[in-house]
Amino acid sequence: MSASTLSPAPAPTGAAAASRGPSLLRRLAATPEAGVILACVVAFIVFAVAAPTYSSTPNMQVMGRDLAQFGILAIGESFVILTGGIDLSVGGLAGLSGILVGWFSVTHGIPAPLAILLTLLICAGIGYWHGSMVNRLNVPPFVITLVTFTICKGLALSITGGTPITNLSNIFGDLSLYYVGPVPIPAIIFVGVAVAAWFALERTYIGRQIYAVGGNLEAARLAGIPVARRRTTAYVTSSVLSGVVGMLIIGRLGVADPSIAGTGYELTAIAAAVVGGVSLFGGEGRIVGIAAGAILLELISQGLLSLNVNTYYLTVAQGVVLGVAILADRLRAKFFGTGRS
Amino acid sequence: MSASTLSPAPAPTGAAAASRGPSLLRRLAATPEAGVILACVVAFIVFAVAAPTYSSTPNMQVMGRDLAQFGILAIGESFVILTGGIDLSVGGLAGLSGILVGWFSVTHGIPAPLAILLTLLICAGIGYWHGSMVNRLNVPPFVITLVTFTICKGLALSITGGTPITNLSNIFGDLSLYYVGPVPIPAIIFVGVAVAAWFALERTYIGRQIYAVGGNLEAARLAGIPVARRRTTAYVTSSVLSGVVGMLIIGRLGVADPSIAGTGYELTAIAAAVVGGVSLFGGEGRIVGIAAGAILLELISQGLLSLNVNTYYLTVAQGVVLGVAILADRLRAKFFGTGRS
Amino acid sequence: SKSGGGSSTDTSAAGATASIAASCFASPSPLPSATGDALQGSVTFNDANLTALDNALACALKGHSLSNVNVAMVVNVAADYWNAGKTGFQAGCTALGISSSNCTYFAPPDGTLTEQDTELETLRGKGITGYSISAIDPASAKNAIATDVANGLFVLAIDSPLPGTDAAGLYLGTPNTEAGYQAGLAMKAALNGTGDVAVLVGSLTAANATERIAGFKQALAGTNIKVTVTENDNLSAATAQSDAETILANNPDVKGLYGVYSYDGPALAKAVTTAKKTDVKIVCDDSDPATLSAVQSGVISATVVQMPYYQGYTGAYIMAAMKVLGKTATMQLIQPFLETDGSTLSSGVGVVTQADYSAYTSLESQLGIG
Amino acid sequence: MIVEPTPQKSAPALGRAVIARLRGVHKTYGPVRVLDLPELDLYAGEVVGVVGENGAGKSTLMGTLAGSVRREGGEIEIEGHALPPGSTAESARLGVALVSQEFPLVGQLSVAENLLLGRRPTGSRRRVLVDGPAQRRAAEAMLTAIGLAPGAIPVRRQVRSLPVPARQLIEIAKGWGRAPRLLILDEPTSSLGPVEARLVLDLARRAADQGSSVLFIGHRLDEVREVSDRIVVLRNGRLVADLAPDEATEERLIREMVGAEVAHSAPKTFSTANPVLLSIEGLTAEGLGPVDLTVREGEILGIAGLMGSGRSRLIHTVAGAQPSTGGSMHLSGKAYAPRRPGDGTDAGIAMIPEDRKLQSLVLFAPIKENVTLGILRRISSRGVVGPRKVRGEAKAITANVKVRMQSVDQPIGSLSGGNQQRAIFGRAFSTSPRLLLLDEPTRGVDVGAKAEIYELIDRTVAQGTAVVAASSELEELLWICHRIAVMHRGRVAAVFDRADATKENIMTAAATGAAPILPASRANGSTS
Ligand SMILES: Nc1ncnc2c1ncn2[C@@H]1O[C@H](COP(=O)(O)OP(=O)(O)OP(=O)(O)O)[C@@H](O)[C@H]1O
Ligand SMILES: Nc1ncnc2c1ncn2[C@@H]1O[C@H](COP(=O)(O)OP(=O)(O)OP(=O)(O)O)[C@@H](O)[C@H]1O
Ligand SMILES: [Mg+2]
Ligand SMILES: [Mg+2]
Repeated sequence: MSASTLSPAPAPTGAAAASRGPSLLRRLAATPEAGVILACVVAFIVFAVAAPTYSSTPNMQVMGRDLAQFGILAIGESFVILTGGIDLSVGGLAGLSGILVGWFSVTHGIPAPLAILLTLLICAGIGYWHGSMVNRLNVPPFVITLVTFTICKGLALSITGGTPITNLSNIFGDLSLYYVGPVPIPAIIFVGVAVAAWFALERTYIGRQIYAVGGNLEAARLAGIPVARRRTTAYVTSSVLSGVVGMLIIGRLGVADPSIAGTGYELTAIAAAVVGGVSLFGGEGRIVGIAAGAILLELISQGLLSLNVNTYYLTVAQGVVLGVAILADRLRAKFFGTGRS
Repeated sequence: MSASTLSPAPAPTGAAAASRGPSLLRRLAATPEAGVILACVVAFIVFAVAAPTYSSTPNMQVMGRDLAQFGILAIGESFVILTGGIDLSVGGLAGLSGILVGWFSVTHGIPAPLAILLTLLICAGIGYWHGSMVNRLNVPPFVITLVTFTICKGLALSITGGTPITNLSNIFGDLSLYYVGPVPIPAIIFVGVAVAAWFALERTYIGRQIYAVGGNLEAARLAGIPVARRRTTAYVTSSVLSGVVGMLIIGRLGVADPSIAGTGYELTAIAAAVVGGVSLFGGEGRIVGIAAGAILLELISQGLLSLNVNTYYLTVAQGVVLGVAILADRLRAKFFGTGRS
Repeated sequence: SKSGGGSSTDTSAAGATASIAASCFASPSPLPSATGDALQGSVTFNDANLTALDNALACALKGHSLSNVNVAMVVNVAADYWNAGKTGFQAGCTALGISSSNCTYFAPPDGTLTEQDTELETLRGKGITGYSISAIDPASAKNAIATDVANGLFVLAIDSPLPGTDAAGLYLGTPNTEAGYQAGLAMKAALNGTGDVAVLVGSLTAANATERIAGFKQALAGTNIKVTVTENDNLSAATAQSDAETILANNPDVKGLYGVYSYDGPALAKAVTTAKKTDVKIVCDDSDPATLSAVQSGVISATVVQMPYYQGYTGAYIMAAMKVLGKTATMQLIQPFLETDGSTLSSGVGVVTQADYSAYTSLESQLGIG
Repeated sequence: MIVEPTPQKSAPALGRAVIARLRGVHKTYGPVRVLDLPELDLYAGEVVGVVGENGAGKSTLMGTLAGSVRREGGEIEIEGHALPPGSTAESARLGVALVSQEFPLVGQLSVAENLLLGRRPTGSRRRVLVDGPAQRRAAEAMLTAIGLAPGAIPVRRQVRSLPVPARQLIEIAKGWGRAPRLLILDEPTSSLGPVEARLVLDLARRAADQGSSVLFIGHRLDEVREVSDRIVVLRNGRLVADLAPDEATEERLIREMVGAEVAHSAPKTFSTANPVLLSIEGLTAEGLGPVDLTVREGEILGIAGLMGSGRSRLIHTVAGAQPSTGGSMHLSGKAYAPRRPGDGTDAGIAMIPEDRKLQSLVLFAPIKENVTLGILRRISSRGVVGPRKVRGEAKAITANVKVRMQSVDQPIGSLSGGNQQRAIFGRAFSTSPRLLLLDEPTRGVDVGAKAEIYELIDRTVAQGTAVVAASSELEELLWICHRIAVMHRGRVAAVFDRADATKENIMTAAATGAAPILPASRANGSTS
């Protein structure tokens, strides 16, 4: 016998056709993230035209600082969602980490850098705990992270007794209030985190394995991927990034306020990820989409504020605009793209 | 060539071992819902011993009324989760439906029964809309229901301008305030809804098909199951039950207050379902578990209130107790049952 | 675009101060005081004085262009309570002839710190000249206020003061502690001096909540009344009611309920009815319609009310004057009306009971906020 | 340029009613036309065999008939009624039943519910309410109707707790239970052992004898030839031959399928002096053992047995995918006690599990991601692995096993079943394993590719790799293995050397659990 009998498919026409055929535009329109990015552009233009202050530097700076908060949370959250899990604790943990770092540094006089380190270690520990529970005891991630969320919210309150911690070290304020050129530092941190996450997910074997774990757990396991470790990695990443966000928030506010834990960041983070094309079933979604999802949510909510939409209609308008953006994306996917199934 | 060669595997893990002759107890311990039910029993006993008022009739009545609220929401939510979706709108819609029914009947003078009907129809319409978007445009359920949630919350606020609607018809109050023997009517409604849902899911073709849709969409489609209709049914059920809950709440409260929409019932409802054994991936979970999940959450939060736990520690305690209950269940599943994977 | 900065304000102020006619200055009439052991209402607030101040400010502003005045009123949550404030603010702007686009009202839909913070940053981006704020968290506002004041913006504390910040100099509103104290007095009177009390509140972190509870406890000090339970309902009426029912079911000794947030009153009233414990006395805050009707029917013994209308109305006047006349001149006009602490411009505190229910409602309808 | 082949017609089935009439049916995916059928008629009372290489378009053709694939043009008539494209409901109504290669079953539901998915048990008067007893009765009847003993597959069990062959039989019973006019069997025997495969062949015959038309797709040509009244050959989506049974010799079929001759060689003998690679002593796991076995370097050890005899468990336990409860294993003399499959791969073991969809592939992910799963870590430098690297490796891997595809970027789920299997092989080979564990290795693989895979196995074995292959296909084991272990109820009933490994010996041991009397020196194989 000869291997040549297994003539390769005549299919190669496919590749040729692909390069022959569709315009760049069409191909762009077919990528799953195109819709969200396009929605961002459209939203920005519409709001900029409608509200003159929208595209002003100060307003863009506000958006940059906002993004740093829930954009980073969304990225961390996405790691977990990519493995097929969910992390409801991100908002609560962000709040708690702000309180902890304040408590350590102000109440207990630990030097700020040490307090930051300590807090991030605690966050990592919490992520590790999530991972272990999911791996060893098969606890649904929804439940275990909800437990953490509740405890974090409660701890933030009971540590402070409801009174915000003031006189924070300047480190935090500096981080949040300074600029590089016109760009606020938190926005730069966001970009840094996004690039790092993109690199980790797309360019390292660990990242690719995280996708595999979420895509088909059993297949990943049988292929020899240490699924437990990958899941734990995702939870730890999410928790540590929550911790970072907590510090950015207290820096911006100037006080460590326990109410942050209950703000509901987790929903926004998950929404940003899902809007950006992450599938809640795991294994699908890319950082560029997630970042665009976070940006879209921010553009919308900030845009409506700039337009001075009546408070009572603000929330309605937010919902409607988000709805329109999503439907436009889905229509695009229906007529152009393959998108996600 | 006898077909008997197809004898079932010699030791097909759980099932065969179970039929070999284990005690009833062991078999009970192996069912996925056993843990939650057991946790309910244990929680009740512990709290009843610790707080003498816990098992008093008035306190049980309060729990009954609470259960009616998020227990029914959890049941509706479960229909959607069983199809592999998620409905974040339940809390917002409950809030809005309370406002709407008040607005129709008080502000516009529509007779209360008509207002109720109208509101439930609107809820059904919203559920239908969710179903269509998911079926036709493939919008992620998380996003589309989040949009609805946001809009509902906003509408509740903008319809009322923040001012609760008073002078509601007695119908609502009557529903919530009267008793059959010592049992408050809402609790009876909860039991009724649970039994109806159990019946619908376990004993009707439509119910079984809902499981099939969530378990394997493609298989369901190929078997000729009207997948789109089943999903829509689930969303409509969820929305209508949200509407019912909204009315129970305003009946209990005596005013239609817009803050209800933002209470976060959706998380509690999903948590109850997941704690009760529903898989967020769809196709798995039973009403008895869901009801037990809702009951467990209520027993815990009410128990801690009965113990007059310091407010500042209340949330922490809630998280810890829930965590302990879940871990106990998972340990049971690990050592006894097959449980849910 | 630098003209909005501090220096130009100062120069215009210097010129303006001289031009304020002496006839514009006004002086206050004495504040009514409500103390005593019997439960008695009071619904006169500080209306007369604030009206006099408004007139003085209007008089001084006469002839000045208000076209570069761009002010905002930022409150702490979108709730019924603030509807009157919004009405007052808009009425104030209209009366002064400030266009509605230069007159932004914002209430955070969820009442969170981040919402408020983001809105403030957004307003700065829009080039406002001043804002009044009911800070969700005064401590967290400190840095931002310092920056704003340095940039020439005028910041007016309303609803709750901003001690320790650059906006500490003037506060328009009722000290929360004082309001809580009034509630405590009402409770003391309602319970005849003995019994356990439970407190329901929508937040354990917001300053207005913690200060009110502190004032409430202060009024009860030395009596046989003890606060045995405090429950957080997380800004939800439904949770408040369920919690209240639970408290009543589990604490037979609780004879009084104090509801701090506006929706707490109706929730408590309903809970008491549901539990058939009509002997339990309720004192609450704010003037939700359902609260008022429960006051009228006697289910609620008393509700402590403020006059957010004037926080909006007079607030608009003050912010306009600060921009146009300058700080020194404006403060000269306000000075006579301040409390003894030298910074508080009281918007008054009222206590509505069954007896003065109709007096209060007629005042409301007169202001167009019923 | 492509020379359009002229299909050869077998004698028309004179006087028989036409069940299905296809005219000009075609389908393209992307730029590739995967199906293009000018004309095909299916008659009542005949079994039409359909053969073709992996990706030739067989399943696509079946899909257009069943409505699960939306055809892009052409007409289909079922007994005179026009069939609209892409409607499974309409196809079902007109009497088309597809037993899919993919077993679309709902794992969480019971066997009975799956068998009656989307319909009610006949005779039940309940329209809305589920009639549990009637459903179970109907399900049992459906299973016995295809020749299974009552209770062979418990109808109350959740489908996901059942092994692949049982799922295949359920899927067949489901199709049969619809009393179809056109029964389509897409590789129905590929996961079945000889006993169950026989059931299915009889069933196909029975359906035809009752006046239905049957389409039988298969890669086991002897089966296809035995059961079919005529055989059509697909190549690149076109019908290239339509042969009567006497014309359809195995050589002819293969020539039509691949356009050339295929022959596969028997394995090279290996030296029994090779060092022992894997030794298993008293290994137990749930439902398995105790098992004692040894495999030498360069050896191919087959694992035979009936369904549920523990072949998969053995493979899984060795791979570390199922926890062992006792005994020990040694790899090249070193103790080997895997706790997870990762330990297995680290020790140089690669496994190909039996269920592609559930155990091997991330269906929606591109081919390149799937085939590089096992070597991601190795091909990365300092943890970094660039897309070009992944693409390159993926191209090499897929070329090695000749995956027929458009590009490595397409989702692996869009490959035909056989090509998915090839890709999985590529992945296993890519790790250069010392020990290759195969569970139903050539399920759904066409003859040509099978030969290719055997060749690949031979090649790796020649380099000293040891192979353990569990298969339901006895011929395959007999062909490729040096030794065959037969399992019965979780234990090794007998181990046969190549010389003693006859169908009869193996079947006896598999069915009875007793080793046939052999010369004592060889009774336990050459293990010691
Ligand atoms: N959804 C899809 N998207 C893209 N290509 C597809 C899709 N489904 C099938 N194909 C392609 O169509 C061709 C025919 O596939 P088909 O499944 O019909 O092959 P087959 O003859 O059944 O092969 P096998 O014997 O391996 O099952 C293959 O090249 C396959 O890659
Ligand atoms: N306790 C277990 N833990 C992990 N996997 C298991 C367990 N029991 C069975 N399996 C796996 O489930 C699958 C099906 O089990 P089943 O008993 O039908 O297979 P088997 O005994 O290996 O049969 P066959 O000989 O037909 O392969 C196998 O892949 C087996 O490895
Ligand atoms: Mg096929
Ligand atoms: Mg097997």
